Amino acid sequence: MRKILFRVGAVLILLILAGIMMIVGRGHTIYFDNKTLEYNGESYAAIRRINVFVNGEQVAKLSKKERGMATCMGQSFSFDIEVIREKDGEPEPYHFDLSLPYGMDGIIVNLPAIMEGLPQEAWMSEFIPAPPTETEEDELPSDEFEMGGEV
Amino acid sequence: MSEQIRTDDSILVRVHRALKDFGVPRLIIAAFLLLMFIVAPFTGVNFWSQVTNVFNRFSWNAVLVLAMVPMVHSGCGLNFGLPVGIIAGLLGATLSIELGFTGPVSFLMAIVISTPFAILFGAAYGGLLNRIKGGEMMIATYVGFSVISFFCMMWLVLPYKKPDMAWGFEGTGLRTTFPIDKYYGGVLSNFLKIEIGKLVIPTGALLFFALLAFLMWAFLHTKTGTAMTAVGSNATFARAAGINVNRIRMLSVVMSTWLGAVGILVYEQGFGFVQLYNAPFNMTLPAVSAILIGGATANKASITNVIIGTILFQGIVTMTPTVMNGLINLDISEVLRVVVSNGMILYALTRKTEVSR
Amino acid sequence: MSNQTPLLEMKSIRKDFFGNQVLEDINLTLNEGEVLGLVGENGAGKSTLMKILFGMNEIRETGGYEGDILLNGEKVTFATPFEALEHGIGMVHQEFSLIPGFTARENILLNREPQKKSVMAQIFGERMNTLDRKAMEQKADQAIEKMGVEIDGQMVISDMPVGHKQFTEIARELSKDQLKLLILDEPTAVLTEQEALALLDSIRSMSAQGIAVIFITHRLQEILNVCDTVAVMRDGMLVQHVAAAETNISEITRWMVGRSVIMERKNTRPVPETRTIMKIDRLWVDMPGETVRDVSLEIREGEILGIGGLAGQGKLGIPNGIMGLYTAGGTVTFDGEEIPLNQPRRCLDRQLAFVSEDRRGVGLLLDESLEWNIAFPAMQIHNQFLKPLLGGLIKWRDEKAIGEVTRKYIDELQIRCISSKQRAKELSGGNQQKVCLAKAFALKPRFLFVSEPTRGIDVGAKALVLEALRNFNQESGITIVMISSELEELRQICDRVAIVSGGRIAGILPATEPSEEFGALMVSQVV
Amino acid sequence: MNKQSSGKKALNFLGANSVPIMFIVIIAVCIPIVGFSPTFLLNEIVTRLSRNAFLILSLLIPIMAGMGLNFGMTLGAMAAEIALIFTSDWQIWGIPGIVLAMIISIPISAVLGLLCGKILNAAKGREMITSYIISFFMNGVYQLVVLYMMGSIIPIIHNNIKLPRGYGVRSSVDLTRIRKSLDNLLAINIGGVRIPMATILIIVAMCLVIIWFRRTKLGQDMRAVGQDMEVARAAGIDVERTRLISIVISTVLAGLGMVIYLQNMGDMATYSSHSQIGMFCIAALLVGGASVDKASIGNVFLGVILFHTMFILAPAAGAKITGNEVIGEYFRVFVSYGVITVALIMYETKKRREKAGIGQQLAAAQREGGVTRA
Repeated sequence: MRKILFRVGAVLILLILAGIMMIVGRGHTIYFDNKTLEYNGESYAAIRRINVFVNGEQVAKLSKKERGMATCMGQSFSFDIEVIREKDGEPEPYHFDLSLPYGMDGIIVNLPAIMEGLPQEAWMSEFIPAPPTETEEDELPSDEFEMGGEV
Repeated sequence: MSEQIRTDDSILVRVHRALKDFGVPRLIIAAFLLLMFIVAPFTGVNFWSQVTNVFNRFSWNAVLVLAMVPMVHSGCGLNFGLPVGIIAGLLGATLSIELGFTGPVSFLMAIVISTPFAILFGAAYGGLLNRIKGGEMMIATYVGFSVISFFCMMWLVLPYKKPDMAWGFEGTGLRTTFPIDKYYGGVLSNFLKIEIGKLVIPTGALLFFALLAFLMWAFLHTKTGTAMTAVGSNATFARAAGINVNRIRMLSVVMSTWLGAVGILVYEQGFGFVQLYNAPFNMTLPAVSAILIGGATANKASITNVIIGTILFQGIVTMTPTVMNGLINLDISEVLRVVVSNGMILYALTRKTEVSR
Repeated sequence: MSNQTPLLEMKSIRKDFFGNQVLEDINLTLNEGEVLGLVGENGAGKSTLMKILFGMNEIRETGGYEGDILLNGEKVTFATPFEALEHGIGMVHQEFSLIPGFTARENILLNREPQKKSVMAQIFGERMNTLDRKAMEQKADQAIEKMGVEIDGQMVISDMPVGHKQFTEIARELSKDQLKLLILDEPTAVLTEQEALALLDSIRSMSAQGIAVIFITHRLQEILNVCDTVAVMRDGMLVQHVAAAETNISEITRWMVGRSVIMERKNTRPVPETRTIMKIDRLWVDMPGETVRDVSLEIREGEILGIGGLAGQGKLGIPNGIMGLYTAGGTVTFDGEEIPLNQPRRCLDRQLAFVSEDRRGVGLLLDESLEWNIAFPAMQIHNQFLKPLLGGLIKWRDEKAIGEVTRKYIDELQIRCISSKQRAKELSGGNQQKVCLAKAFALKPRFLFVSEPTRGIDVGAKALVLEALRNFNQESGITIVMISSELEELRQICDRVAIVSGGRIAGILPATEPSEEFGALMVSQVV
Repeated sequence: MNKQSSGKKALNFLGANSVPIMFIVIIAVCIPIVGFSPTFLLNEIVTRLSRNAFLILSLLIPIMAGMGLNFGMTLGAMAAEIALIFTSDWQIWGIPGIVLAMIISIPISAVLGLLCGKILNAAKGREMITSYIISFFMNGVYQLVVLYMMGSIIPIIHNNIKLPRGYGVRSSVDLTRIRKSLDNLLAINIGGVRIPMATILIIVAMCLVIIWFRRTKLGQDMRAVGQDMEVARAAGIDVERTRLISIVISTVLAGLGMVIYLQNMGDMATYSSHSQIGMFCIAALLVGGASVDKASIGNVFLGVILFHTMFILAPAAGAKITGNEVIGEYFRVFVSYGVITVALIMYETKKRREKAGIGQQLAAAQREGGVTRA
């Protein structure tokens, strides 16, 4: 009886561990857009220059119509940006904390929109990679006993 | 007492025993192949061209399978060391080409040249197997691998010059694959070839196999052949009857090796190419499983086993891709081949061998 | 001795293997601390009796036994040896069951090791407990102590002298706290004199500690030295059970071999006084379990010489050695010429033939037809049953001739089979034996070794086989050497009988001598 | 006969140690020819040590249980690969990805191990050849699953893993997201040599576990079964079960080891990564001086170092000597096979010699006048 308990426990621990791993290990790619966005009739113009920092490191210098990128593990993501509206103007710092949807691999964040504090669905959209266009791989595996092989 | 049971067997019992002797997996495979042939026409695959394929594949591989027989008979187990013979054959092939023979002569010369190598290698290999009775199969496997990988180096180093075989630029080192239509490609298959519509029968190759098979059959009916079977059936008995067990085993290994050498040559003439380097790796297991499918056990094998086995195995290998494609355009033949061949070997290995050796 | 309920009572035990009775109505009682000596020829039923007591599987597989076994008054039946162990019965078998790479201690406590609890055990089960080496040491050494013979607990079995292995086994039984009764099956067989003496002492000390011992041996002196009572078995019956003090060796031997009904000897011809055809000189043979140490023997032309002796004494080693099946040394001269040893072929060329005791292993090609079995040696040795083709270049098997000769012998020896093509393994033991004989006869030998020709075959076949041998000898004047464990059988058909004991010839007597004489020789120098 | 066998004995003794010695010689010859910088060489060795050691450790337990070299470890490797396909499809990155992959691999390898063990119990005495064939057989099944079921029956989300045809997995799966994330964890740098502490620690831990395991009841039973099944059975040990467990453990460990191996590679050849791994691990172990029936942790490390040093040097040396890179490639493969062959032969001859009897003693006894007791 006691043993069964222990065994179940052990299995549970493994499962829980697995669960945790799936959450903390979930990788996302975040794309920062500095692009003009139309949202219920209003237009949020792209900005002359935006510098994006993820935990202290600069990951992108974005002029108008540019896209930067960062990766993160887990569902919470925070980043800072410096906004420079006109040539050598004062940079305005912003800080954002986002919680990322588990299901999305690639997430596009529209910076002008998020700066205006619009609702999430406005500035967040999923990044759909272009369908791969490479040709069918012809090499069929087999029981062939090829030698060499790196170890 | 047992003979009582024996004598008043009902037909049913006999049938049942027959089935048991035949073996379940073999039955399944045979049934599967049959199914293939039945289904084939409906999948738009031409029946006769399929039959032709089977014939061809049979004619290429049968001799390699035949190479299993002597060692099985002498109780050396399944010849996982087939590559030793194959290498001898490849040496024969390459040398006869290098020496400038062409056409049928080159095939003949290939056999002639490979013979001394086969005897040499076979003797060494047999001598080894005699020192490790009981552990033959595993060691044979790795002896085979070692020989192959050693010759991988040799193919590079040996001073072959013939441009048909050697790499153009450096001059030394043979190509991994090269065509031999200038030499002995199809010398057997095209000899007396019969063509009826889509059905093509490589008579020459079949005859050649028949010849070797007959010689093997005849050998097994001679004094020495009898001794060989006895050694395989019960080595102690043979020893008590004054047989030099080691010599007989040695002989059987040499024979197997030589047949392996000839076998690869026959394969090449059908296939039309010589494959060097790692190619021999993939020749062994199909041959082993073929003879097992044919109904041989680890220490009993007959010519019939060879023929049935080769037909069944090659049948599966050739039919499945086309038929499968025709049906669900999904080609799992590769996988199927791997599973069937190795599964068959596993089955043989896990079965209790009733003979006490 | 004491009148409290005896430790062990065996009441009218009966056992038959497929019809032939091997134990008949055995009654035996054993008290706490009593040492019982159990003696009897091979096949007298000693070991069967012990197997029943110890709950060995083969007893159940062969249809169990009749009668009751009572331990401390209550009836017990053991399904497995393990149950017997639980009830405090331990047994030391003749063949060791020890792990070669383990130390004596590890072996003594094999699968009964004291353990330390470990966490992993909670998840993966008891077997993840670690061994408590210290406790093992103590427990094992206690057992060795108890035995009273010094052996090194740390020594690895494979480095041990054979005697110490024996003692390790005994210590293992003693290490079982519940042990009340210990069965020792020929423990002294492998011991040197001193070791044997030490063992006897330890037996005494065991009995002093209240452990009853059943002591099986052929060394009668030991019995007299150590046992309280002696039980003598013969032909599955308990013929005597007396206090050791009240008897002596010669009496015991008589009980052992003496037949209630003395069979009349059919062989009444005088011992032939012909020339010596084979001279064996200082032969040694390395045959596991049947070691021949130093045998010298002269065999006369045309006689039937019997070689008898207890199992394991080396009688089987003699033919196997001479015929080259086991490594042998010494000199053997046949018909004036020396035969090189370890080369079966050379013997066969000299027209010696051998019917092995190991029918299935050596005697037959189980998977081949009778034709093959009978014709094969003749074909290989004398090129019989062969058709020369291409001017003798090819020696072709002559199926027809083979078939003929096979059918001839099938008739002569009345081999029961459906056809000459039937597979050997499908025949019954008796018929297989006949096939072996036919094989030998087909060689047209001048000299024939026959080893245990009647082992494990039914009565009818027995008579037939012996008859065939005698005829073969008389009609074609072949010299026959017949090795058998059954003394009476030897006395029936042989002219002289040599008794092997301890790997040496203990003596040669005309078959007419009374059984007691042979019995005395059998136990004379057993090892 | 006597002389011959004693001669064999001497030969065997040499043979037993010859393998490591031979390698040391090869290496000693190659190093000056190739002229790699010691730092480079050390780096390579450390990398490969951390990459392979765990895999090779998984071989020890079946050897302990007398089941010889477990060619079936390939099954564990396959399990690990399947696990990694999932984790990379679910986009689980870094250490978590590795841990998850390990956890997923465990049940898969356990089941495969169970199967393998059952078959091996049916083929006692032929374990090696059988496990070797099993690895081929399972390779077929693996292909069936990965190449045909994944994406069709088993859901696979991402197209960069699926084949363009819509089902089946590409011939190479990209693991850059977990690449070296274990090795880089607490990695330290000593004189230009990078040491992946985390990995090393795991390996050390594994060694400790094995040492501990040897001292458990189960370990003891395995040794007993390994040396004499019948005696063990007579003593009441469940032989079949014990053997089964040893294979399951080995397979599971192989699975974990394969995850470590692949996270270091950072890229997985879906259909070939596993096919050779067994062979190379076994070769390495044997190079370390292990034999079919006896292997220690020491053998593992010595083996990895010697074998892989040879592996690093061979191609370059080959190129330097013959001006042909490929030669070295073939050479090292030849050596791997050669080593295994030699080891197997030595094992068998040893078994036979042990069977050969006590004739000499008897002969001796004769000379001394025949008075003796064996």
